[in-house]
Amino acid sequence: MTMLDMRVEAATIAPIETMTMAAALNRALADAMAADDSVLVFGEDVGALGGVFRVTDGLTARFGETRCFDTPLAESGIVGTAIGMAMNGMRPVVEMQFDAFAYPAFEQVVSHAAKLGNRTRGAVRVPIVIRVPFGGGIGGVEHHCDSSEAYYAHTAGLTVVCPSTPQDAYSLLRAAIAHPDPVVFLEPKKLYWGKGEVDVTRTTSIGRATVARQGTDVTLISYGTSVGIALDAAAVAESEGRSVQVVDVRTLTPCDDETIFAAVRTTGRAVIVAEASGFASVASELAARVGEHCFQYLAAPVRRVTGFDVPFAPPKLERYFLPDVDRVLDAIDSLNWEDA
Amino acid sequence: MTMLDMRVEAATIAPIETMTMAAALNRALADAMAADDSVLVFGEDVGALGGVFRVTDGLTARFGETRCFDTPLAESGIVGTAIGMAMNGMRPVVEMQFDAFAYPAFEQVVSHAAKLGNRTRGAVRVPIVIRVPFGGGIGGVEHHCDSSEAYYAHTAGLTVVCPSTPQDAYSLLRAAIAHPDPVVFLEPKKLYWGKGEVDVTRTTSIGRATVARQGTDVTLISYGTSVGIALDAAAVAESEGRSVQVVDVRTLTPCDDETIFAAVRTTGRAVIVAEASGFASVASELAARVGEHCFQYLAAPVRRVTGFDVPFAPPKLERYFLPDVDRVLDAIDSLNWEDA
Amino acid sequence: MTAIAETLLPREQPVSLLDADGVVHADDAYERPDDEALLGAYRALVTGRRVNDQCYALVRQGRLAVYPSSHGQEACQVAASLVLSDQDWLFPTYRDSVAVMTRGVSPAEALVLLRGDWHSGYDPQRYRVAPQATPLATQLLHAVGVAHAAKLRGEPTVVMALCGDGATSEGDFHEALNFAAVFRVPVVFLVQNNEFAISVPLSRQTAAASLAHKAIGYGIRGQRVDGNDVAAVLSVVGDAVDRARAGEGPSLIEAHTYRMQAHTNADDDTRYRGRDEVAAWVARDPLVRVRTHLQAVGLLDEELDAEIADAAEETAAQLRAAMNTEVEPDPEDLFRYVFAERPPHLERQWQQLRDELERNEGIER
Amino acid sequence: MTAIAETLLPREQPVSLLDADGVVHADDAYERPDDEALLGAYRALVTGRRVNDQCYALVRQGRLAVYPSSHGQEACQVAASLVLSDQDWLFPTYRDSVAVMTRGVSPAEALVLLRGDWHSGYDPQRYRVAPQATPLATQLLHAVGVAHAAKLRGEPTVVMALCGDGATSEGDFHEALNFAAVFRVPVVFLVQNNEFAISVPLSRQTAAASLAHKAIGYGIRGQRVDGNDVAAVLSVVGDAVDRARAGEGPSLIEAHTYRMQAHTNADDDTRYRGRDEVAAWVARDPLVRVRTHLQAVGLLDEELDAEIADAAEETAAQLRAAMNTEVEPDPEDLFRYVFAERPPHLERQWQQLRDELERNEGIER
Ligand SMILES: Cc1ncc(C[n+]2csc(CCOP(=O)(O)OP(=O)(O)O)c2C)c(N)n1
Ligand SMILES: Cc1ncc(C[n+]2csc(CCOP(=O)(O)OP(=O)(O)O)c2C)c(N)n1
Ligand SMILES: [Mg+2]
Ligand SMILES: [Mg+2]
Repeated sequence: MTMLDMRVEAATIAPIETMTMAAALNRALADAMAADDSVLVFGEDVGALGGVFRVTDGLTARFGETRCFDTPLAESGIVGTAIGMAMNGMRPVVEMQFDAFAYPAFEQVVSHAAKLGNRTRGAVRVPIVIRVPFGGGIGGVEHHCDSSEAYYAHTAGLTVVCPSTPQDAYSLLRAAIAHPDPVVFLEPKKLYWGKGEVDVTRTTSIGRATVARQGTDVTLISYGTSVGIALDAAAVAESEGRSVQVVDVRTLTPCDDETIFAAVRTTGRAVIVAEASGFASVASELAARVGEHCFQYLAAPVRRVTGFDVPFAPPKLERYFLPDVDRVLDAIDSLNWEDA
Repeated sequence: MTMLDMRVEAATIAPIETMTMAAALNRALADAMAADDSVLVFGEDVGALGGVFRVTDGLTARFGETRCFDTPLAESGIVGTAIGMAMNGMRPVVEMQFDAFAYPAFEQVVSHAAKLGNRTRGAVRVPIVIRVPFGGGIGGVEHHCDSSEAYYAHTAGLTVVCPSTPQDAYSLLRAAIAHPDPVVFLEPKKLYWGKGEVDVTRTTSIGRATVARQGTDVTLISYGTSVGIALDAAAVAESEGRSVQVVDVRTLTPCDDETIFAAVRTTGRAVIVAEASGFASVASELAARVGEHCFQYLAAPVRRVTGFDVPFAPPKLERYFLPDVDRVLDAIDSLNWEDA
Repeated sequence: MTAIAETLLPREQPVSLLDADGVVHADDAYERPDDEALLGAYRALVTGRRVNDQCYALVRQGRLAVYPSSHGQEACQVAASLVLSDQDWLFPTYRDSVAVMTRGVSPAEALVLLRGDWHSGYDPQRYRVAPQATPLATQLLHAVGVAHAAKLRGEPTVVMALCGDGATSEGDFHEALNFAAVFRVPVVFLVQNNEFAISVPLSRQTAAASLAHKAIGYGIRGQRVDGNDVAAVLSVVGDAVDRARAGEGPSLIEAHTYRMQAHTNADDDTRYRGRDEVAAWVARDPLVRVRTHLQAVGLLDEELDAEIADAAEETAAQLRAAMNTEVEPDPEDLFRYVFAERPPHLERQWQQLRDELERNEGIER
Repeated sequence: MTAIAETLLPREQPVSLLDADGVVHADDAYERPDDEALLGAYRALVTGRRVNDQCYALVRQGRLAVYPSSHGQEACQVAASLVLSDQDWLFPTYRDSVAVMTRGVSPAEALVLLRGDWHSGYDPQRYRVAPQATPLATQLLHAVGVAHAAKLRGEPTVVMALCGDGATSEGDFHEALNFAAVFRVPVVFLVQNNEFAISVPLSRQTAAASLAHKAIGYGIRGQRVDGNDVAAVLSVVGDAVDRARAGEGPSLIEAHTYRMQAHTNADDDTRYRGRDEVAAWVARDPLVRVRTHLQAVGLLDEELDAEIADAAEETAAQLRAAMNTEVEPDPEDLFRYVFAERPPHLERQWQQLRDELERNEGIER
C-alpha cells in the first residue's frame, strides 16, 4: 500500500472534512471507483500526472492502469470511445483538459452521447460523465477560460451540472457517475482551490437548485463561480439595506423551475449572474423562463449580468470581462425601486 | 460555352425573376464568383454533383475546378482550410452538407473562425461563409434536420444569418460573401424549393430585421421556416379579429434590437417562433431581450413557440415536433387578452 | 525496408481467391473457406441482393423514405457478419442494412430507420449490432470503446467496424484507428471502398497507394481484398477476426468493391460517372462469381439454387409485408427515451402536446 | 514492396549528419549545409537557448504568465525558420516562440500571448507567421489552406507547419495531411517528437514504427531526422521545402528530440519521468554538438563564439527590457477587434463598461 492509498483510506473514515473542491472531486472519483468496478477514468494526463488540476491524483496508483489511464491526445477519441465503453457495461468518467479543448469532441457529445439512448428507445443508455474544467478568473491564456455551458445545455439529451461548493462537487459528481444518462460536469476552475466542509455521506440529487442565501427584496440566480459573486453582492447590498436572496442553480439542465420560480415570486425581482457571454446563453434561458412564468410577480425586468459578447479576455483584461460585485449591484439598483 | 453558362448569363440580364430559394442561392454564388476572383466554393459534393441540394449547380462547369471543387470528406478540414485560404487572400464559401454534419468542424468554427480576427487585433480577418442547410420539415432522417443556430449565435465573433425568402437568400448571401468576418449562413432546407421574386440588384444589410407583416395587437418574432408559420398564423388570427405583426429577424447575431423592440412596443405582446429546441436557444435570447427592454410595454409574458427539448423527431413524428400554426395561435391566445 | 513495414504493409494487389470466372487461385496466406462456409455465404449473398432490390422497389412505392443500397457490395456485407461469433459486435453504417440482417436482425426491425418510424429499430444489446451510423466514421470510436471494455474484462469479444472510403478522411477514422492500435484492442476495421462518396471519387479522398496503407501509420496490420470475391473477403476478414481474438490487435482491411446504384434514391449518379464505368463492374458481380464457382465444383445444382432463391424470396416477402404494415407512430415516444427518467420539463412539454392533440381530435373527428 | 512504399517510407534510423561529438558522417541523400548556413544556425541556436532560459527566468519573476520552453529543441526551432524564404509562411505552436523569433518577430511582440497582454502580439501578414496555436493540430489545417491559396494563384510560397508528437493523435492532424496530399499543396509538416505530451509518453500516442510512417497513409513523403542535429534538420527540412516549392507536394518530417524542461512552469515533470532519462539527453544537446563541430572544422574560434554569445545576451537584454515595461492594457480592446466593424450591441456593452470604469475612477481616485 502506498502512502497515497493510506491517505485516501484514512480519509474515508471521517465523514466530514474540510477540503478543496479539487480534493472533493478526487474523493468522489475514488469513492465511486471503489464502489463500482465499472467506473473508469481516462483522458489526457489523468494517469501519472493526476490531471493538470490534480483531480485524478493517485487514482492510477490506487486502482491500477486499467481503471485510470492516459489516452492518445484526441478529445473526440476520448468521448467516442467512452460512449463505446458505456455501450459495453462501463461507466467512464472522462476529463477534457480545458473547456475549449472539448470542442473537438462536440460531434460525439451532441450526435451520440446526447442521442444514443433516444435513438435506441432506451435499449442503449450512455452513463458517461464528461468532466469539463471551465470558466475564467484564473489568469489563463486563450482557450483555457471558456464558459461553454450553453453549447451543452442547449443540447437535448444532456444533463449539465455545475457545483459551486466542495460539498456539491462531491455529492453531484457521485450523483453524476451514478446517473444512467450522459452528464456534462462543469468544474469552475477558479473554485478548485477554495475550501469547504465535505460530508461524504451526504447525497444530492441532480436537477435541484438550492437557495444559497435567504432574502426578500431581489433574487440573484447563478451557478458556479458566479454564486460567490452573487453572495458577495448580497452581503454588500444588505449593508445598503436590501435583502438579497441567492439561488444556486447547480443543475443547468434539467432546470429546477420550481425552486427558481418560487424564489422569484417571493421577491418580485430577479438578476441572473453568469460568466459566459450572454447571447443565447443559459442566462438567457433563465431570464426568459423567469420572465414568462413569474410575469405577474415581477416589479422590474429580469436583468442579466454576464460576460460580454466577445471572446474571453486575455489575462491582463479578464477583470473587465468577468461579472463582479459592482456589476451585480448596478443591476440590482436598476430594478425599478422607485416603484417599490 | 456550355449550355449551362448560357443559361446563367442570360439569366443575369433580367434583374427580376421568380425562382426558388435554391436557385437564388446558386445565383448569388455565381454572381459573387463572377465579380470577385477570390471567391471560392468548396465542400462535399459541390462540384460535379452541384451539391445535394443543387445550390452549387453549374459552378464548376462555369468557373472551373479551381474555383468550385470537392474536398475530402472532412468538415473540420473544410472549415480549417477555408480559414487558411482566408488568411491568404481568398473568400471561401464552404458548404456543410447538413446541419448535424457541421459538428465535426465545431472546433475550427468556434476557436478559430470566430476568434482569429480578435486574436490578431484585426491583422487577420476571416472572410469566410459557412453555408449550413438546416432545420426540419422535409421528412429527413436523424442528423439531417437539426436546428443548430444556437451553437453559432452564442459564439462571440460569428455573424449568423438566416433568410426566409428567395430575395433575402440572394441579397444576404451576397452580403455575407462581401462581409469581412466569418458568417454562418443558415439555409432553411424546407424553403429551398419555395419560389419568390428575386431582384438581383437589391442589396440587404446584415444585421437588419424586417417587419414581414404589419399588425397592432401582438408581435410574432421569428426567422427561417418559422416566418412562414408566423405569417400563416397571423392570417388566421386576423380572421379571428386579431391584428398580428410579424418580424423576420434575418440576422440572428448581431441582433437588430431597434426593429424588434420598436415592433413589440407598438403591440405590447410578443411570441417568439423558432423550430430549434427552446432551452438556451436563440428564442430564449429574443424572449430575454424583449422581456428586459420592453418590460413596461408588455401586457403579457413573452411566450415562446419552439421545438421541444428532445432530439429532432424521426420523419413520421416530425409534425408533432415542429411549431405549427395552431401552436402559435395557442400562444397568442394565452397573452392575457382579458386585460386588454 | 523495416521489419515492421514488411509485416504491416498490405499487398500490392488485393487478395483474391476466385477470379471473375469463379476459378480458384492459390494464395500463400489465405485459404478458400470450406464448402459449408462458402455455400452459407452464397445463401446470404442471394438474400442480400434480393433485400437490396426489394428495398429499392419499396422506395419507389413510397414505403421507405430512403434506401442507400449495397447492391454490388453484398460480398462485403455478408462476410462482415458471417465471420463473427455470437459474442462479437458489428458496427454498421447506413449502407450496411444487409450486414445487419445477415446478423439476424429482422427486416422489419432493420428498416425502421429508413422507413422513418424511429431512428433505429432493433435492440443493439440483443443482436450485438450497433445502430446504423449516419455521421461518418463516428461509430468507429464506439466500436473501439466496446472492444476496449471487453478487453479490460478479459472477454473474447471481437468488434467488426464498417465504414466507407469517404469516411476514411474524417478525423474520427484516424482517432479510432489510433486508439485501437495504442490499446491493442480487438477491432477489425473493414473499409468498403466502393470508389465513391456520393459523387466524390476515391482520388479526392486519398493520394495513398491504397487505403489499407494507412494501417502502417498506426502500427497495425493492413490488408487489401477483392471486395467482390466473397471467398477472399471471408478469408481475409476472418483471419483478421482470429488475430484480434488471439490478442494480436486490430487490423485495417480495405475491400475493393463498387456501388452499382446511385448513392440513394435521391441521388442522380449520371451527374458524376459514366455508364460504361458502371457497366464494367457488372462483370465482377460478387454473386455471379461465387455462383459460378459453386456450380463448377459441384456444390450448387439447379435444385439447390432454386431453393436458395426461394428462401430469399421468402425474406423479401416478409420484408414487403413488414413495410406494408403501417405502424402508427406514438407522439409520446418523442419524450419517452430522451432520458432514463422523464424530467419534469419533458413531462410538461408532453402534456402540452397531448392537450393539443386532444383538442384537435375534438375538432377533427 | 511496392514502388510507392519504397520512395515514401522513411528511414529506419533518423537522418543524422553530425554525431554527438560533432563529427560529420556522410549520407547518400542529405548534405551537410554549407559553412555559412551552419554558422548562421549556430548563432540562432545560441540566441534561441538564451531566449528560452531568459523566459524561464521571467516566469519565475512573474513577468510572464507561462512559458512552454523549447530548451533542448532549439535545433528544430531555428531550422524550421531558417529554411524559409520571405514569401513563405510559418505555423507555430505555443512551444515555438524561438522559431517565431528566428523568423524576425521581436521578443516583445512574440511574448504578448505568454505575458497575457493579448492573444497574439505580432502581425501575421507582416512576418508571414501565424499566431502561435494553442488548440493542438488545428493550425495545420490553416497552413494547408494558406498553401492551397498560394498554389491556386501560382505563387511559389511554401508553408512550414509545426506540431508536437501528441498533436499527431488529433483528427485535425489527419485531415490536414490528407487535404495537403490530395491537393498536393506545398506544405512541410514538421513534427517535433519530444517524447512527451505533457506527461504522456510517445508510446501512448502511437504504436507505429515512427510518426513519419504516417506519411505513407497519405501518399506523401515521410522522413525522420535527428532533431538535435541542426545540420541534419536544416538539410532534411530544407530538402522538403525545396520539393514543395518545386511542386512535388507535401512532406511529413519527424524530428526526434526531447523536452528538457517541464511542459511549462506550471508542470511538475518529476511525476512522470525519471531524472536519469532527462540527464541522458544532456549529452545530445543540439547546441553543444554543432559548436563542437564548428570548432573542430575551424569555423568557430573563441572570439567569434564570444561575439555570438554577446549578441544573444543583447537579445536577452531586449527581451527583459520589453517584459519589464508594463503595458497598460486598454479595456476597450475587448470590443475593438471582434469584428471589422463594431456592431451596436458591442458598442453598448463597451459603453456600459466605460461607465463603470468612470464611476470607479470617481470613487477610487
Ligand atoms: C460527418 C458526415 N458528413 C457528411 C455526411 C453526408 N454523407 C452521407 S453519405 C456520404 C458519403 C459517404 O461515402 P463513403 O464513406 O464512401 O460511404 P458510401 O456512401 O460510399 O457507402 C456523405 C458525404 C455524413 N453522413 N456524415
Ligand atoms: C485540442 C487540445 N487539447 C488539449 C490541449 C492541452 N494541451 C496543451 S499542450 C498539450 C500536450 C501537447 O503535446 P505535444 O503535441 O507533444 O507538444 P509539446 O507540448 O510536447 O510541444 C496538451 C494536452 C490543447 N492545447 N489542445
Ligand atoms: Mg464509398
Ligand atoms: Mg511532445
